[in-house]
Amino acid sequence: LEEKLIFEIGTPDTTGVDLPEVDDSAPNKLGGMRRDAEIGLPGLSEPETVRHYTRLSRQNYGIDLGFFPLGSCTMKHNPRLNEKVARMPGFADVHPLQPVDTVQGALGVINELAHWLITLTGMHGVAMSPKAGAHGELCGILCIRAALEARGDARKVVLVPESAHGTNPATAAFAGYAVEDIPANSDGRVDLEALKARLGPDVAAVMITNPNTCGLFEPDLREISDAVHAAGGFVYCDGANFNAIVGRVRPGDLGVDAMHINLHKTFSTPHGGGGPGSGPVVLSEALSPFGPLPFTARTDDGVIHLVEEETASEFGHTKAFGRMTAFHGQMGMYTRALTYMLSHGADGLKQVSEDAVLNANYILRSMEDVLHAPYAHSGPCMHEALFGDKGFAEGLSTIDLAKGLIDEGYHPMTMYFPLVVHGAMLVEPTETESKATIDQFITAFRSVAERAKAGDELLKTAPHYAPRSRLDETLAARKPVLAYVDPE
Amino acid sequence: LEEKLIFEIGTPDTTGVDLPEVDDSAPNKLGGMRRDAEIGLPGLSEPETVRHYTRLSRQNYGIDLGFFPLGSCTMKHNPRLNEKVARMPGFADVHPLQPVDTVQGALGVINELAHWLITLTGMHGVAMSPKAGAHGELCGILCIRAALEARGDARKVVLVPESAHGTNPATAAFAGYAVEDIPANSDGRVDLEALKARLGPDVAAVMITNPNTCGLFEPDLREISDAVHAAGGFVYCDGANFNAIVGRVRPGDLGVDAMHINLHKTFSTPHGGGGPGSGPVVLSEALSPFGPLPFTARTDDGVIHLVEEETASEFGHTKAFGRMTAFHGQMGMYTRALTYMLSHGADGLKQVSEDAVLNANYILRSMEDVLHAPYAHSGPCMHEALFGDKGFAEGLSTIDLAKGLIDEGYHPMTMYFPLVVHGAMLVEPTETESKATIDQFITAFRSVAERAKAGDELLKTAPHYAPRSRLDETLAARKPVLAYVDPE
Amino acid sequence: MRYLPLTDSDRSAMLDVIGAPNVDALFSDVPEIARLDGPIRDLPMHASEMAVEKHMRGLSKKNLAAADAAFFLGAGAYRHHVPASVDTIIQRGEFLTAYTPYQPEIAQGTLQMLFEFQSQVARLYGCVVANASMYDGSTACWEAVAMAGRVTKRSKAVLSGALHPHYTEVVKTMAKFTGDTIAAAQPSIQADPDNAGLISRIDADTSCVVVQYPDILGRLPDLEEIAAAAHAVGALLIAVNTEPVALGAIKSPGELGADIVVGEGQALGVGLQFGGPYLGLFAVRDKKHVRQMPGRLCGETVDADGRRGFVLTLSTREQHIRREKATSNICTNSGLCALAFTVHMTLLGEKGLRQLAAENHRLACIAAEKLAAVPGVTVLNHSFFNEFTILVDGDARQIVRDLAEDNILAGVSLARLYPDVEEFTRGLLVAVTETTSEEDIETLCAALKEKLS
Amino acid sequence: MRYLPLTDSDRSAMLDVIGAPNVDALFSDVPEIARLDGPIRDLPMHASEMAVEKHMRGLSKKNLAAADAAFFLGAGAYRHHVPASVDTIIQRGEFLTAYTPYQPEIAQGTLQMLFEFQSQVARLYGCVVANASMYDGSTACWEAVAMAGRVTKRSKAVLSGALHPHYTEVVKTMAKFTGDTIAAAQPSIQADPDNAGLISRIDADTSCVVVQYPDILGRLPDLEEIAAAAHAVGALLIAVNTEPVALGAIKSPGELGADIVVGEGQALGVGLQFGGPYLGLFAVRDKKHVRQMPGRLCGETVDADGRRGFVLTLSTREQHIRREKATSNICTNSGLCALAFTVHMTLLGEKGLRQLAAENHRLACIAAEKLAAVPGVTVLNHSFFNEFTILVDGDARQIVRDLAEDNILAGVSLARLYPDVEEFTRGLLVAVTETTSEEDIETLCAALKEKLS
Repeated sequence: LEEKLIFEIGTPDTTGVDLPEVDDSAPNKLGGMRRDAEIGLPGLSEPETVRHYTRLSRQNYGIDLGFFPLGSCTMKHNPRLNEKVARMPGFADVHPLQPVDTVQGALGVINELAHWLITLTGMHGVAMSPKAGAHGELCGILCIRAALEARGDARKVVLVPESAHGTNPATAAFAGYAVEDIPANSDGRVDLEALKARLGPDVAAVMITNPNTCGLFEPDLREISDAVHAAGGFVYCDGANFNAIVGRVRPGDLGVDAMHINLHKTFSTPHGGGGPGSGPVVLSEALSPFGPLPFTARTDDGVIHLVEEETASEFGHTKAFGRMTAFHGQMGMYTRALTYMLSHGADGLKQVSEDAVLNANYILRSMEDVLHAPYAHSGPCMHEALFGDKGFAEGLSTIDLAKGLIDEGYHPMTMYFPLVVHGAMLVEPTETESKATIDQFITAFRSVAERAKAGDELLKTAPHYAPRSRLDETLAARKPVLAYVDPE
Repeated sequence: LEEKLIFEIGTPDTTGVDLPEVDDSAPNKLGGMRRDAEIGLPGLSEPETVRHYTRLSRQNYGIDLGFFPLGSCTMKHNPRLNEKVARMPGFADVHPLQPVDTVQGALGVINELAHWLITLTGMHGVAMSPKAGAHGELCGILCIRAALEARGDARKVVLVPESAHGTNPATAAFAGYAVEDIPANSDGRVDLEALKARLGPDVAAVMITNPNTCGLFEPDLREISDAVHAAGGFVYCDGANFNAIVGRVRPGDLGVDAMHINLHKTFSTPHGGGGPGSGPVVLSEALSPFGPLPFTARTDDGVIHLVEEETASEFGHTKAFGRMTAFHGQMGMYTRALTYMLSHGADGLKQVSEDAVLNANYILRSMEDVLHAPYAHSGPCMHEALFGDKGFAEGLSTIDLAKGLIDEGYHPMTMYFPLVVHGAMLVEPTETESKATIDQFITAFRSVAERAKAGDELLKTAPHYAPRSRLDETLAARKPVLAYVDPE
Repeated sequence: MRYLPLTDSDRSAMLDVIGAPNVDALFSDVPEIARLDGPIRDLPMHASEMAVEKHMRGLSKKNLAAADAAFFLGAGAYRHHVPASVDTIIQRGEFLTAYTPYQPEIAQGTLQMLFEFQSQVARLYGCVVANASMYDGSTACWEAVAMAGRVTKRSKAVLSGALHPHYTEVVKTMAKFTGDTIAAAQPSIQADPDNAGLISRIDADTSCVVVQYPDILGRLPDLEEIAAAAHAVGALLIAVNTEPVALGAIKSPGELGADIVVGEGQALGVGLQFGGPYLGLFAVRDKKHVRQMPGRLCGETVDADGRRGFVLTLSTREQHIRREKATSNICTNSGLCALAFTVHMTLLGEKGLRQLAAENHRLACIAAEKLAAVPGVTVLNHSFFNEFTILVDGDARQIVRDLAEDNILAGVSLARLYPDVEEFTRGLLVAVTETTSEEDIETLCAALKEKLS
Repeated sequence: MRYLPLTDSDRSAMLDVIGAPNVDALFSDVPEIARLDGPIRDLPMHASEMAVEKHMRGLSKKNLAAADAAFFLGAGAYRHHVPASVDTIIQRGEFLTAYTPYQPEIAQGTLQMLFEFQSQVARLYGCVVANASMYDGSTACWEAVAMAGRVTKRSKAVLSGALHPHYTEVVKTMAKFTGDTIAAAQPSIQADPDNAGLISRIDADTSCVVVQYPDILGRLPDLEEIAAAAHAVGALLIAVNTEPVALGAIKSPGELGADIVVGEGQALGVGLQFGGPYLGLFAVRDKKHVRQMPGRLCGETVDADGRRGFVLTLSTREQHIRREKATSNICTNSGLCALAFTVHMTLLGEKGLRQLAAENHRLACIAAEKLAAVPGVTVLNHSFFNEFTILVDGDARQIVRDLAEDNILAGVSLARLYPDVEEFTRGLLVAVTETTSEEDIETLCAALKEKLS
């Protein structure tokens, strides 16, 4: 199962393409910058290339291979129709700066997707261009800052629940804010009274996740929003968990001012081993004027328009806080997400959240007698079930259970997140898993949990049946080897 | 690694498509044949389907995963450009009976491919429609029979070398001929004198493979052809081994009258786990008039035409022996093969056969000190190297070595074929393997061969690292279970 | 050369090991007369992927793709929507680039898939055993006739006049060489299949009766009646089906008494592809006939550790073991097409197949009704599934050609199938599937109306 | 619903286990005000794959695909031929449907690929370490500016006037919020880059100088001179490259003294895609800067059995560990695009990349020469790789629109990029790659000739 590196099997003289030989004597217009030195890039013939990467792929786990119960990550089935559509020449083979008359269909996709996003969330506008969820968070916070600055209000603090995703405080800090924690109550939800007590003229925004990272709906969000608005601040909602409520609950109805939507979580664009993502941000009426270009907004006649630099004044979108990226954003993800939305429709998306929540509660109730479920008493969970490592034998922790699950043929759940639960295990089944799959997973999960409680030492060295045993992450960080170095 | 059957995980009520519900009360025109009984076909949702077949695929070995040294099968790299081209709408989404004005490009592909086949083989015409190599053999033999019948000649015997592929005698028998063996000489080639002695007025044809199944070129083929022709018979050449000589030797120059060409061997269309194949048959001037419809032939102006039933008389192709299949043959394979030919060109195809032969000789000479190589003394081999099991320890045979290779990560070579060598092992590396791959294979092959000679008992139960251990083929044949039966 | 990994230095090093001065020396067995001194003339030199793709795209664009037309062709090849996931799966290298599963330990993917395929086909056909596929429907039909000869030891096959003419032609061609007698006929242009005429041709020498269902004109013959007549004289009934989707709406041939059921599986998963590669289906109703079947069979067994597994089995019927005594010379199946069929069928399931069939029939009924209302058009059929015959006041063949210029592919004219039969000039086969929109139907009707007025 | 495996009976059984009467009960925490009584209005209901595909195909056909035009657009996004095998590999489910490799034991495929990617990018850029990719070139550019601030503890960035205006805009936007000072300028329309003017803006407060290479007008600035000036005051040189193919023909930024090299990797493997997803490349020349880098890094290590393996490492820089003290809030890379880049680069190898670059330059030289001969056209550049600026006698923007009607996509007008700058009206960026045929060049010249006469 060890596959060499391309640097070990390829040579700079080998190539898997057929191009004309270089004529070094040809005149050039390179202005004296012509490269002489070797670059050191190995090449492989096409058969070698295909085999190398095919073999490498087989050391990966993916949704296509099995259940992927990663909490907060919504690893659902990626329909292949989406891939087919994204490759249609009219989407894949068009340049972002073609004359707009030649890309009406592409702009139509953006507008149609914007319509879906705005309608599903009950919001007013949407900034389409953010490249990923964290980029969207930044966009949302910058909208808030721009709105505050526009009214001459220099608030300095953003409140973030302690269970928030790491991107939330990082984003707020990046945007120049001081970050303060909001505690959770014993139910695993935001402590409403503590929050209200902290509100004041220095608080620019509250960043909240709903459903929250404990997998629970925040029933007080409307009341929180009202309080934040009354105190002159804005409410940012982390949309990572939108899959739990899509089609059933509109965040706009809860007073949210800005929310990013991970198209790769809720709307089935593939994770691709870590990206690309796409994080459009829906905005309330108060924030919409500040959204960056390009921006999509509904005009009074109900039509949705894409606004770029040159048309900003035409559409009255003159307060845009700037531009977050070159070009129009993640077109390839838009086509996939829109394809998915059209496939499901409003009725299907409602079924999506219902089945996702049903699957999660089924796991919660099937596991709570063997694993500590800290908020099981708080009522139904949403789309993910949270467990802790209380009761494990001495010396065994969540990571050992996780690696044990690998040996059972599963990708582990999310580990040690959220931070508010000791040895947290966050399990999100999504709606695209069958009952049979979940039943098998529960059997395996229970078995490994029992072993963790019984102190099975074999777990400490798991996985035993994976392409690699546990990797030395400390060594990797202590003596970083980040690029291939030719042997002497 | 055990994956259940769809019958065990699906139900007739589940479906992975979205279609309107059936309205049983709607009027129908089914004339009383409407189905009432359940069919018993299980369905799966799309995520389950993709996962099921993805998991199943991982229990397969393919060229994309590793070296596939199957003698006589030419398992070479399958370029993905071929796949892309075959899926172009103008090829994939056209009906065989569309008006010919609407399929000029598709007919163009057939004519262009026919031109390549005729030119590469130095022949006169080509019957494109045979669906696979064996179908092509049949086509060739039927051409011969038709030509003989046309001159009122009722010859009854076809001569076949004892080393021939099993399809050769089966084909001749199917076409109504008595089959007689021709012996091989000690060099592994056809015994020219024995052959000449057997020729006579009852011999319709000689079926010969060149390079032959021992991997050797038949240097006397021209002399054989002349003798057969002089005796009033025809020469059929099995084209399975054309990869050894493509671009370097034209069978037409050796007096061949008919030869099928396995597009999936020489011209890189994928084997697909056992098909589809494609076996066009090139024909000499003497046989061309008898080729089945549709037929492709060169007219005096050098242009190549597709001749169908309705245009047969226009082109003077009135002696066609009939039709071997519906429609025009394996279009999807034609596009792939033509794409491959255009990629390589005349120069590249010459390099193909040279590298294929070079690789095979390299293996032959790297192995002959450990494995019995019965014809190593006969000079260079062509594209495949032949070994026998002489010298193996008692109780170990070729199959044990083969299964041992599986544990080393390789698909085994061809076993027990040709029949003329005891415990034959036929190794065909093809031109698409790198020296590094072949060197690694030689190391593994030598090691397993040494173990077979030393009597390593572990080989008898190999493979140990495959998805399954040895399967009980006797049980399968004695109590055949050929379809899933629902449990009581 | 992008597909050739050897470098010049590799080649020299390997020649050194071999002990040959150059590559030409390895071809020393080739006689002078056949040695070429360079690349073969009259053929182009190698080309980049980009250049080849461009050339092939140019050829592709010279065809009118069905998606760009109002499309009504059938006659043995049907256009259905194939889910995108089917193509994803068949393009997995482990399926695409695998060999015939002769080494079952590392070929369970292909083998289990074939077992599922055989089981699906057997159930769809109302049979007990299906093989792992044949080249296509027409060759499967001939193999069935040959098999009936082996089973009954008789050599006269009676073919329905309404059997696809290409299939008839293939059977007649092959029989010329085996010496079998083929009693074929032309289809009778009438609203119902001519069962009586067919039955009257069956006699004590008959090995089999071959009937297409639905037939070439789209009609649905009552197989039960024919089965009874065939069985009465000890002959087998061979049913031929070219549209498997139909079997989601109509009774299976096995239920109705067919002994061997063969057909074309292209409609599910495979696509039109200008006629190939397609997928021959072959099944028998009685287990006792299994050992006379042609082609590959996959069977269940266990491995040395007792785990379930699958292997190719009963290969003593086949050419690589039996050589000239084999049941057929067939050596290949249509493996990748079988995979596509099975994945598509699994996505459909019984529910989806029935829905698909119902939708096809619903649209075909609409088309028949609307066409019947066009002056100059008569709908022939009393019964049909998704294809039927119309008679037009004029030369159907010319009408088809004319309408094609307006991107209407109106159907298959009977004259295209039977070029020599004068009386078929007015006949046109019209097929309608779920890919046909009601708008397409309107377009066809309007064009015919104009053409025939 | 084809993507939802639960059946109604599954749902009931599961509710029983949960002890809930119905699904609504699971949503009991949702306040009354936010409960919807049915599917959201104003949106369509679910649709079949066929229907959705048809709808999307309709939208796709409303665009003029580059393959159907004579195509000359660049300005930060380049059209190259991507070998078919690239797409085959990125569609493997194991790559496509994998998550971020946080569980390295079952993610070595992604991790080793990222290690290869990082190594390729580092070499291409003449650097020692590259990260596992960013969103795109423009955001990578901002991240580099922010990093230079962390390294130098200064907050003034000097941007070349010839930096892509979208990149400039992104940097200025982000800096508004962090309080950094951005000294930007407009490009000077002249044959050579204005190095002197740029150097004159560098001072002791400068954290970094940002220079594009080749620049937005296609010119090739001498980075060595700028590097010397930056280093003299303790500032970093950030080089920005938007066309990696160029680096097969010209010296790498690292060789020339750039401290941070960032760029857009879309040209290899990824395709145009109307602007995204693209691939941000980010590398540093000095290992000591590694811990200030943003984004994911993959590093080599060993497993418990001593086998080589790869992991994400140095994550103490990242948001999920450091939260508000992270080097960036970035949480994603552009993994699948990085895979496409790496596969394409592996197919090319050094030899192929140099050939590709040479072919691009050859065709661009032809285009420049032929365009220069068109009356009313002046070629601005003294130096260029595969893109250059021409000045036309007229409004370039209108000319671009007019030519598009004849399927000629003539280039990117400077007015599209700088809508407010009157003097750029005549400017047109023309990019030429290996996908441009000499016939396309003739077509463009002929059309311009006619338009300008």
